[in-house]
Amino acid sequence: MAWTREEMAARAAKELKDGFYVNLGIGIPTLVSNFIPEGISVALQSENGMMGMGPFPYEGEEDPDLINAGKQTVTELPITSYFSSADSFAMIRGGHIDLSILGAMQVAQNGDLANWMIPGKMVKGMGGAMDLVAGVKKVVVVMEHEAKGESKLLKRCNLPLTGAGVVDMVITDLGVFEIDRSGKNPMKLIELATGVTAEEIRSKTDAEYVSAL
Amino acid sequence: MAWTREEMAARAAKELKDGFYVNLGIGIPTLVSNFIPEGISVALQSENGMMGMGPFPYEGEEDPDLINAGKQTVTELPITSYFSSADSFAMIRGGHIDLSILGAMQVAQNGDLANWMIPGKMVKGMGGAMDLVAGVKKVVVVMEHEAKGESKLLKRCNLPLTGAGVVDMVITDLGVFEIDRSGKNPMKLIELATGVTAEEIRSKTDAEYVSAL
Amino acid sequence: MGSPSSRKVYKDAKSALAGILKDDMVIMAGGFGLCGVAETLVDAIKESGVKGLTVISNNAGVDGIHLGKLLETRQIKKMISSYVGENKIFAQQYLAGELELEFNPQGTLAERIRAGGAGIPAFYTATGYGTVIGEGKDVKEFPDSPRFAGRKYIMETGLWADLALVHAWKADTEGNLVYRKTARNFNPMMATAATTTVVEVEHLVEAGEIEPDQIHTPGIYVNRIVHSPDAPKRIENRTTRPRNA
Amino acid sequence: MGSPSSRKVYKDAKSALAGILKDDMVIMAGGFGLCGVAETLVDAIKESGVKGLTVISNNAGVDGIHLGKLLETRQIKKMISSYVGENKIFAQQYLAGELELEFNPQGTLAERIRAGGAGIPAFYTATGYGTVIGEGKDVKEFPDSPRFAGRKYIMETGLWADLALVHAWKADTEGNLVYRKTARNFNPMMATAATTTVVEVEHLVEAGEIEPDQIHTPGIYVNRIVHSPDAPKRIENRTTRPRNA
Repeated sequence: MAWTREEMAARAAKELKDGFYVNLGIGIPTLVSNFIPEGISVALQSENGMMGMGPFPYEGEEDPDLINAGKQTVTELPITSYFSSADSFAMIRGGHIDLSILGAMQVAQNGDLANWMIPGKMVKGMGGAMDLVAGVKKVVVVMEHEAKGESKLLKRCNLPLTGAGVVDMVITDLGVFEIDRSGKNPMKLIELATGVTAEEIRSKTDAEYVSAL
Repeated sequence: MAWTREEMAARAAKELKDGFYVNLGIGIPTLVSNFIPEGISVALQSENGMMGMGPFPYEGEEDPDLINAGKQTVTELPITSYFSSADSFAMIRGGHIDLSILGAMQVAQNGDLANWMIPGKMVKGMGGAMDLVAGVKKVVVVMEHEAKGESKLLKRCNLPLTGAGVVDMVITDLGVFEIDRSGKNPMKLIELATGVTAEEIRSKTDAEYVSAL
Repeated sequence: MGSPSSRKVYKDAKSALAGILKDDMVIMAGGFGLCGVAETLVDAIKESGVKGLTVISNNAGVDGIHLGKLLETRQIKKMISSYVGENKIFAQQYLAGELELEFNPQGTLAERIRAGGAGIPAFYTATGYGTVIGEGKDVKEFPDSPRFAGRKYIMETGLWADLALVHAWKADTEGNLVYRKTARNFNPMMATAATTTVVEVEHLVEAGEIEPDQIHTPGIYVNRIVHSPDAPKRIENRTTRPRNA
Repeated sequence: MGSPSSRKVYKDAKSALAGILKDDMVIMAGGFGLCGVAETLVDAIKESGVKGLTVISNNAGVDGIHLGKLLETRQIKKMISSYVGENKIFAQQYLAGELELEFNPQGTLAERIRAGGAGIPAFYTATGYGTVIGEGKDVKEFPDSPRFAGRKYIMETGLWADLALVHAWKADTEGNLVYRKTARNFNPMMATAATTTVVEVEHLVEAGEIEPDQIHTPGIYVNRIVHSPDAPKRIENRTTRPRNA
């Protein structure tokens, strides 16, 4: 037993607070927008130059001038504004976005994050990921706990980093961890996924952490 | 005999070329806009955030939201655009303005310019002058040749500098000088004002220069 | 005002500044001369009596108007400006050693604010190199740059304030802003470079009523909005030309 | 077109690029994916046969479209980009060592272009510190900054090109530009950071027909304009939702 992708997204959505400005990465993070709690209003930023991103358009209403960072057609909302890529990353780098939720290949117990390249494979590029993890106030990673039977939560990342000491929280299919970027406190396990035991997580995690259940 | 303020402004206007984007300082430089040659179209920048500055408004049509860098009411033209101070000085610092015409207290033969402070007197500030002289492609100074019987064209400025090696041309009431900012060539006297002799200029100039009349 | 974002709208300048003001804070004040200044917010700061302020503003107001009011009451400890020529009280306090003053070239000031808001701790500029402004600052050359080789540049740092006072022509309830003509000036950068940004607006509309391509400042930068349709708009140097007969 | 500025208007992409193109030049190409790209200008570059190009562009087009065309003809020597995922020819040429590639984080790329246009030879950013992007770059701390103390920053340099290719929604004959929605992206900065800026526009109007407060790029940055009302606008990932019955 463990969380499904949707359950992981729903858990991530609990990190949203009313009035937050949020950037969601590709994959499971995109699903988070389906689980925004009742009474909570957030604005979604798309780093290609849009604040206040709306849902996909109805068929026939796609606009080639209106896409998100995944190059998907989207729509605008009453709160929407557009700006240049320089202004968009000024917003990101400047610490104005409250929360970024993104996927990862590896996260280390000190908050290091790797999600952009695997040596020996063709590298597509980091896009805006390095800017987001370096600039956004709170960075939440949503990922599977293991890949091919190997823990993705590590003592140290062995893949090239996207950012050093940048992750505040990791939500996996098995549970939720908090990381203190400053390094003053160890990584903490704060929550178990449905039907998962603390022992199961301990056995599947390479990183060192303390339990705060 | 020498040039009047208007004649100095008219001489400075000959440096304008069709299509130029130009910033004019306060004082005699402002008069230059009255002498723009026939068939020449230039756009005037105001560093508080406007390209394409028009003339003063008709009485009763003043707009408190529409002023120039001297805080005077002005008007807009069909070519006008507005932008922030950051964008305005990005334009200036980035080398996009073709020509700046401004006044000076002192100019040295190496292109050093002093026009913003006199030690011991209350200093009002440099405003945008340091940015303009550092950033604009060509800098033309228009000033009286002497102040209280002392040459303002010097071997070295003794007032605090606005910019080091920034002046390309000096137009005084007595004549016109060219300066090679790179320092490879000496300052050159290239023109005499009406009724002024080379000897008169020589006797009234502290700076070293060669004649290229 | 039923939209979720209308929580950003405050009923007056005093309430919009409530809980924010404290002695010795750093405040950015938009405007160029008296054009595009948030005068009703400055009035509320005067009334609050907060003191020891460091104020980042291109100019220092004129006597009895805008920042001139805070100089009269000696609430300002230090100004960071490019030009302070229109203010006698300023000169008096400065010459008496009662007021600190840091001059920045106007473009450097604008860029320092923009940098602070954009997460850029420092940048290089040729402005001020070889002058007193460059003294004591890091100097760097860029010999490999096709554009920037052959000159020397000084390092200038990004600015950040506790509070930014912004004047805009129009806001929607989300805080999206539009400025008018040269009243834009320093306002857009200052809106991005402070822990709290409070905006005085002439016109307040519902979210969705401003064309999203025409928004100058996205609402993310705006924390509090006051609708001040009667905020004074003054002309410092009224210059006109005669009508042809 | 009787205004003095109509000299900026060229009849087609070929004539707008005449006299500018040369082998081994540096070109900036606006757009994000295929959104807001100046495809008619790229077509004209392809036809010209100019080669050895260094292209600064967030993406590298897709196979057979936009920059993908210049990859097919091997006119590009080097790309400076943040993401090149949609291009098989790119991958082939890169893996064969025929194409140089410099990855920049997207925000660093955007800011390097903005800096180049703004006369800023270099700036500091936390982006990429501690990663391969930071290797070999100057590192600096700002312990005295209330905003920036406690982290490490790397120095990134300003970019400048011989030619910028820009796509805008609307231009007037002075070259004042307006972009539409997310087609704005990299276009405004690139317009400021090249010796010559050539713009493909969907709509061309007389000077004075665009509200001056709504101009995104002032005409000073624009050297040549081509009116291309039929320039292709493509959708890379068409995503829709069902209508409720």
